[in-house]
Amino acid sequence: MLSLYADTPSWLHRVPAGLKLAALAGGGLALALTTDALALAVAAVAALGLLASLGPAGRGARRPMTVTLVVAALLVGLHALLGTVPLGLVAALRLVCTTALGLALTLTTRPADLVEVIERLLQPLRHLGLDPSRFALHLALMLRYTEHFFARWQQLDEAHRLRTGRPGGLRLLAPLTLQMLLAARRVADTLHVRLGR
Amino acid sequence: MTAGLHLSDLTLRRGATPVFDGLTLSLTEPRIGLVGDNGAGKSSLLRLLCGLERPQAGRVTVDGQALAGAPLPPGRIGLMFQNPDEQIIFPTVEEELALGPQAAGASRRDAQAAAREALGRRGLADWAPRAIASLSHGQRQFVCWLALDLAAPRVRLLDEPYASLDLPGQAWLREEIRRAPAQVLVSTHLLDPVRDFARVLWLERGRVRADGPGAEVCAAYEADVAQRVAGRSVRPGA
Amino acid sequence: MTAGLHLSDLTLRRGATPVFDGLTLSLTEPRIGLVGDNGAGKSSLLRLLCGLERPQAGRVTVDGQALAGAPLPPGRIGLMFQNPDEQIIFPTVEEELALGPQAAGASRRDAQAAAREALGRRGLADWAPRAIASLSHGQRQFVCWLALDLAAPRVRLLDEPYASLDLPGQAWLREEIRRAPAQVLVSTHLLDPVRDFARVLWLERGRVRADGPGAEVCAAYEADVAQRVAGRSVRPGA
Amino acid sequence: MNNSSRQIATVSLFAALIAVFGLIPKIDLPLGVPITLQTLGVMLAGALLRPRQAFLAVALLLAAVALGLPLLSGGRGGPAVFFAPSAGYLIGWPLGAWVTALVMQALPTAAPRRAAVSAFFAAVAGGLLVVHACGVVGLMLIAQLPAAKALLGTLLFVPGDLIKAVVTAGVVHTVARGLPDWQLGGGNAR
Ligand SMILES: Nc1ncnc2c1ncn2[C@@H]1O[C@H](COP(=O)(O)OP(=O)(O)OP(=O)(O)O)[C@@H](O)[C@H]1O
Ligand SMILES: Nc1ncnc2c1ncn2[C@@H]1O[C@H](COP(=O)(O)OP(=O)(O)OP(=O)(O)O)[C@@H](O)[C@H]1O
Ligand SMILES: O=C(O)CCCC[C@@H]1SC[C@@H]2NC(=O)N[C@@H]21
Ligand SMILES: [Mg+2]
Ligand SMILES: [Mg+2]
Repeated sequence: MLSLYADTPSWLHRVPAGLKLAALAGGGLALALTTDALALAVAAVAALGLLASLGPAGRGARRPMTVTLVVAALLVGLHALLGTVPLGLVAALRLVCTTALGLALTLTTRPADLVEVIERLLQPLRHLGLDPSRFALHLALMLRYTEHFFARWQQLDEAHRLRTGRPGGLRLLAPLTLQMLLAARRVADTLHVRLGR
Repeated sequence: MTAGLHLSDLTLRRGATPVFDGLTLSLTEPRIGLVGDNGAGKSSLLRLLCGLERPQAGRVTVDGQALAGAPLPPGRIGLMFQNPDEQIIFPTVEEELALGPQAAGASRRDAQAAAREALGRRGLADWAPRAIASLSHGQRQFVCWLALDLAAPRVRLLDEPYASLDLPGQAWLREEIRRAPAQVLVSTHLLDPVRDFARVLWLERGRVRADGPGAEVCAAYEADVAQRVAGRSVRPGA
Repeated sequence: MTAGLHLSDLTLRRGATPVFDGLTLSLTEPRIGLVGDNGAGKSSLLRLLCGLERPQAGRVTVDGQALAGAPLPPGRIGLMFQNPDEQIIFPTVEEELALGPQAAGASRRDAQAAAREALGRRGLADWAPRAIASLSHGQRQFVCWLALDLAAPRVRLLDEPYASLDLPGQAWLREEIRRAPAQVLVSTHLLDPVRDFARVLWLERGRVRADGPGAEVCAAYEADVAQRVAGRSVRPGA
Repeated sequence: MNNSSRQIATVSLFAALIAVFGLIPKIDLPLGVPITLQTLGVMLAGALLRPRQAFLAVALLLAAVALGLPLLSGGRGGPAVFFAPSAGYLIGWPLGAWVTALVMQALPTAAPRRAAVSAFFAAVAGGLLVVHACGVVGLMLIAQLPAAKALLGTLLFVPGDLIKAVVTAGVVHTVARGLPDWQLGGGNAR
């Protein structure tokens, strides 16, 4: 499977996964509760600064981040038409923050480390009859697929641009879904052969 | 108990395509080659042997135990996929290699140590933290072999392992296969590495067209190809 | 105007890996081979030439026109990817093949008719409605070549096109390449198909180690490999 | 092929798909319930998976959200989202996916065109009607809206959700051609 994980070391690679996850969860909650555009603007600048501070390891974030910024601008524009600019501003800033933070996490954290943390967090659920390791495997795969989606979309778009001179855009949605179903099959095959699941 | 891999009276359809129809085979030799045209059924045969395809009729047994949907424990039989991107799950070399030992019950730490050790032994210690996506195609194929070697199954199925390897890499893999303490089945379009095998099967449209010592079968296959090419009756990958 | 492909003083890093450092090349011959170890930079060179990689320094020109990020119009230069699954976009063979003519302005109907015609000419009419996912690996590689051929760019870059083709398929592709009315660059680990090329480049860790007639360069590369294998200094895919 | 690995792989895939649609931003409406593309993911899960798998895929996503991962559109996550006015819709998602898959099983899927048409109706039944029914109940209970207002409010989403059902049909059409052995309505059996 494809991934965005950058092997160029950065300072954030050395921060423990648990800490990063806690920060992301805390940050996410704070962002969700804030409706103050100024505070969100400060947070957005900080989040983008965080990405920038990764140096070469942050390269993989450029494209998804550009897309996000464009979309955020469109969002504000849309709200301007509806006459609800403040609402749009808040939503756009929140989007920029959470995307930047999420990207910083995936670029610098190996999914295995992340899932280990969650598995530990869920240990108490064992008493309720839930199997934390199985749930963790689900989560791990889900996070891997999310990255794979992006990387795969980039690949498809690359092939489309090369072959037609145009970006693929929404036309790629159905092919991408198909590719992802195939990916799921392959992962199932691999789990079957390699883990005996 | 009949040791080795046995297929009896096997019928397999994949989607609308009939692949095998009443195939019976006993695979017990330590090294077996699999050659034949594109679409002949090489990958399908390997997938059957490790339980990834379920036949419509007939049975497959591994060391006397029937494969019936439920997978064998991973120490038993392993497959190196034709396309490395289909096999690789994890983003870094170390994690990818650690999967085998972990599945066998090792702790994460021990598994990763084993992975690093295996890399170090081959002069590739610096590969451990690398992102798989940053490796060239051939380099990813190495990772797949290493992952299989670390999982150390008793039967190893290799689906065109030589396809993207450079010449030194091909020599290296031949040597690794020679030394592997396991039964090895190799499907390949590159005939040299299987010419010295005691047994090679030539598949043609789901049937065994020839079965015998590597040198003989490879020569027969080459002669047939030469004839078809000369007669311009080459229809790609039918 | 300088016709052909020119790279001057090119520097490329991919992630943390330096690939080329000050590479200068003029590629004007109608058939050029590209050989070298895994990770030498063959795929990276081809990706540079069609604008998929952007160099950190230096410039690439195609027929005198600089490649600056934006891809050239598709009639100009085309790439057959090393991994067919990276190239293929659409669900069925017919739709996949129709993309090239469609991009060149043909209507959907005409494009699909052209696709069926191209298949029919090669005796593969029954492939048109098939799902790509139901083809074997080598069969998918054929589809990739056919798609490139239908798009008919003036420069064709082929990244290890022989890797999963069977022997008849290899002979068939050599013949197709021989006849193609285009400049063709082929990277390959299989040396025979490029031995008779007027020019072959041997890449080694991002540098041109040898550059000359196919027979000579291939022989030199093979001699070097033989020496390394004999000296056991084979470190896979360094 | 073993069911357990198939199940794990597909369930997590569709949870991821819904998460990815969350990256495409929502449009906030004054109602406190956003227009989001994530419902397209819910419909797709229903149209392409077996009922149980479809339900589990959406439930997995919601569990990850509850754990704090920011996977809802606009990057929201944490337990708080289950107490917002849109909570009814959220709870409706797994049910909607389940119903979509049930309807899909009952309709013909042999030819790609048929399958696409069936997918449209299944998506409308599960992904639209069921989700909106749950949503309206949520609006009444949590946002304290009177039934009439809640019904009127939910109508705002119908045009968008109908478009999503059409897209679902398109995707199913592609899958039916590209993966003829994907058992539509029967899920990921081979
Ligand atoms: N997923 C699939 N669904 C339906 N048919 C398939 C599928 N995969 C392969 N086939 C068909 O089954 C037959 C055997 O394919 P298989 O992949 O086993 O061939 P192969 O010998 O491995 O070929 P190659 O040398 O190209 O890898 C081919 O006719 C192919 O078209
Ligand atoms: N996406 C990537 N990100 C970072 N580094 C990469 C990437 N792809 C390749 N590399 C590195 O660039 C170098 C050249 O790789 P390239 O793929 O061009 O080699 P190649 O000659 O095509 O090898 P092969 O014969 O295995 O296909 C290698 O060291 C490889 O590890
Ligand atoms: O993100 C959330 O908090 C839940 C949003 C629920 C949105 C509902 S689902 C049905 C309807 N269609 C939309 O596009 N939005 C609403
Ligand atoms: Mg094969
Ligand atoms: Mg390459």
